[in-house]
This record gives sequence, structure tokens and C-alpha cells, in this order.
Amino acid sequence: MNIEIIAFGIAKDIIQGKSVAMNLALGATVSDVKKDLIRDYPDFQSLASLKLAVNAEYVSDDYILNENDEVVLIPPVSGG
Amino acid sequence: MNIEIIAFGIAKDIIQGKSVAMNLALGATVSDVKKDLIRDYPDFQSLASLKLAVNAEYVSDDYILNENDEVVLIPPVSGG
Amino acid sequence: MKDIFITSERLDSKACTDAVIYPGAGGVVVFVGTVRNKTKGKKVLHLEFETYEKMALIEMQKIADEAKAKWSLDKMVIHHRTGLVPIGEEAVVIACSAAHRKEAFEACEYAIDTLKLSVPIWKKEIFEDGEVWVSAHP
Amino acid sequence: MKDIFITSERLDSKACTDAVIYPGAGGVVVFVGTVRNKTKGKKVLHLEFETYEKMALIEMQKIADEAKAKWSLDKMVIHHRTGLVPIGEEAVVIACSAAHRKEAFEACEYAIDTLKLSVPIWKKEIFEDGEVWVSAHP
Repeated sequence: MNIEIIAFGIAKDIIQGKSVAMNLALGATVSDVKKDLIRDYPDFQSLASLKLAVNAEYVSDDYILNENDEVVLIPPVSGG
Repeated sequence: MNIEIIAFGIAKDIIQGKSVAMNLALGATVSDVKKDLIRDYPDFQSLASLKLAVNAEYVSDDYILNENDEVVLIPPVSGG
Repeated sequence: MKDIFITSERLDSKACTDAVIYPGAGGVVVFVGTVRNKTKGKKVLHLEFETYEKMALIEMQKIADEAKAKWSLDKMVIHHRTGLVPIGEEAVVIACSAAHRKEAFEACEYAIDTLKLSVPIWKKEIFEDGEVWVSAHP
Repeated sequence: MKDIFITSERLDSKACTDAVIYPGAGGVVVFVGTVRNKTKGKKVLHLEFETYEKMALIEMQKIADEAKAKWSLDKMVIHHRTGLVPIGEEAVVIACSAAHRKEAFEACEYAIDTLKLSVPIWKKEIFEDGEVWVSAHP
């Protein structure tokens, strides 16, 4: 399945764009997505943390992605 | 010596006025003034505390009063 | 605007906040003490504050000086109202700023706690059937 | 006025303060996070905030709901600015009120601490010779 992963903050700089399309196996987890991202963009390894939000909620690494999920890369936040 | 003792808050209600004149022996302390006040106005005993300020500073019970001191009765404060 | 101030006019929390913001400030904390409509379930009509103003200003300045020294604050403003204060209006405003927010929170709480212990200001609650000097009795 | 709000306009700390005052409130605490002119001694020209707004509003609402439940607050307002914020202006305003001040202080500090950990907002510091996403790297 194809999933578009939206980026904010430094993640946008790392992927050099607002989003990246990924082709994932059915049953792929958040953990799988992170591995692929780090393989394609090694700079993600240097971040203090890298989380994914699905449908505007934080999810854990074992979350299984669905085709219609809104998937967003959440690099370390720094509001306030 | 004669000293006028100024009152605020509930102390004003107890002495039924803005100040009370007291005739004190030379060398009288704050402690002596408190004793006299409680003798003359027993309601002072019911307060949570009774402090005296001299020249706009809190003083301890052994402070020796002078004729020109500005002496003020400080019942329990409740600002804020 | 004076940093340490007692007035019978309405307090201006916005002016107090603006007065402590400066280019190096990272955190600003403001405490506003307002007049509650009830005490122990009993309806309060309004409050009346009385103050020994000369000494109150000295004690308020001491609080600000101590807070600034202890928490490396740059600024602290303490404004207290006197006279009649209606329900919902401000009786006291304390604003302070520091490079980091933790210091500003601690300093602001210290200031209001200490003000309530040491500053010669007295609050009378006016009820429908009488009035009481707050905290006078144990 | 919305309690939970993200805007590219200037924040109004006075409106946030007024919004949490109610007749039963005894203590109102307001935190204002302002833009500092320096980071580790280096001159900052301004900040730029970016936000995943839909999720940020959800996370801000969670903070307000948790704080209200834990400290029996009546009201909490959280306003955050996005886009370019000049030095000295407000990036965030958090205001809350409670019957007693201790609860209001604790809740306000909890809210800003948690916002900095969980709300998807990113801050970029713009220097004369470059720019840095704050806290991105360990």
C-alpha cells in the first residue's frame, strides 16, 4: 500500500519536502516506517527523538498502519 | 512618657478608635505595652496574634520604646 | 508605572505584565488575587481592605528584593488595592519575569505567600448580615 | 474567545486572564512565554513557530482537561502563537483559575511543562548567520 507521510519542523528539512510517499507491505508497523525512513534519510538518526502520529494521535511503534491513515512525522517538539 | 498607639483593622474596633494614648515608664518595652493593652482591652487576647510595629518595622517584644517612636498595632494581617 | 504600589483604583494586570517583560525574559508569571463571592459557603457582598500604607510599601519592597535576589529575577511588580473591592475584581497583582520559567513560578508563589504573612493589609468581608475581619481570630 | 487557540496574530494575555476570572475564583495564575533575545549568549533575531495545528489543538485540550480534573480548576485557557514572533512578544499564554491559589500555580506550571513535551509545535531560532530548530538534536 502507498502511504504519504507528512513532515513538520526539522523533518521537513531532512526529507527536503512537505511529505514523502512510501510503499509499505500490508501489515507494516510504525516501527517498519521508521526503519525505512532512517535507511533513506540517515539524518533522522541524529534527532533527539522521532515519533509518528496517526490521525492526530501519538501511536506506539507496534501500531499497524492502514491505507487511509493520516501519518505525520513528529520530530522533537519545542513549543512554548 | 506618653505614647500614642495607632490601630488598624480589628485593633481599631477593639480600642473603639484610631489610636490610644498610653502613659509608659521610661524603658518600657513592647512586651509591657502588650500587657497593658490586654489588661485594658481583654479582647486582644482572642486574636490569632498581636504584633507591634515601630517606625514602620516589626520589632520584637524586648524593644525599648522611645518617646518619638511611631507605634502601630498590627493585628493578624490578611492582604492578598 | 511604580513597581510597588497601593491604590484605591482598579488594578491593571495587563500593565503589570507588560512592565516585567524585557528582551531577556523567557518566562513571565502573574498572580491575580480576585475577590470571591463566597467564604465557607456564605455569600460575600464585597471586601474592604485597610492598610498601614507606609509600612506595607516597605514590606512589599522587601518581598520583591528578596525574590529578585533568591531567584535571579530581573523584575517583580506588586500592586495591591485598598478600600472597597467588588466581587470578581482584583485585590492584588504580582508579576515577575526570569530567564527561565521555573524561577518565575517559584518567586511569584513565594511573593504572594509572604505578602499574606507579613504585609500590614487587613481584609474585611462584608456579608448580608454583618462583617468579619479575615483571619483575626484563630 | 476560544479557550484553546492557535493564531498567527499577537496574543492577548489580558483577554486570557479575564476569561478565567469568575465569581468563585480566589487565585488566577498566568504564564506568558516571551521570545528571548539570546540563546546561550548568541543573539536571536526572531523565532518562527510551525505547528501541526489539528493535533496541537487536541494535545492542548488534553492538557487543559487533565489540569482541570487534577487540580479542580474551573477554567484554563491556552493560546499559542505560530509563524514569525519578534523578540519580546508572547509565544504562549496559559491562564487558569481555582478557588485556592496553590492549585492554580501547580496547574499552570504543569500545563506549560507538558505543552513543551507533548504539543506538536516546533520553534526555529533565527540568528544573524543561520537558523536552528530548537531541541531537535540531543
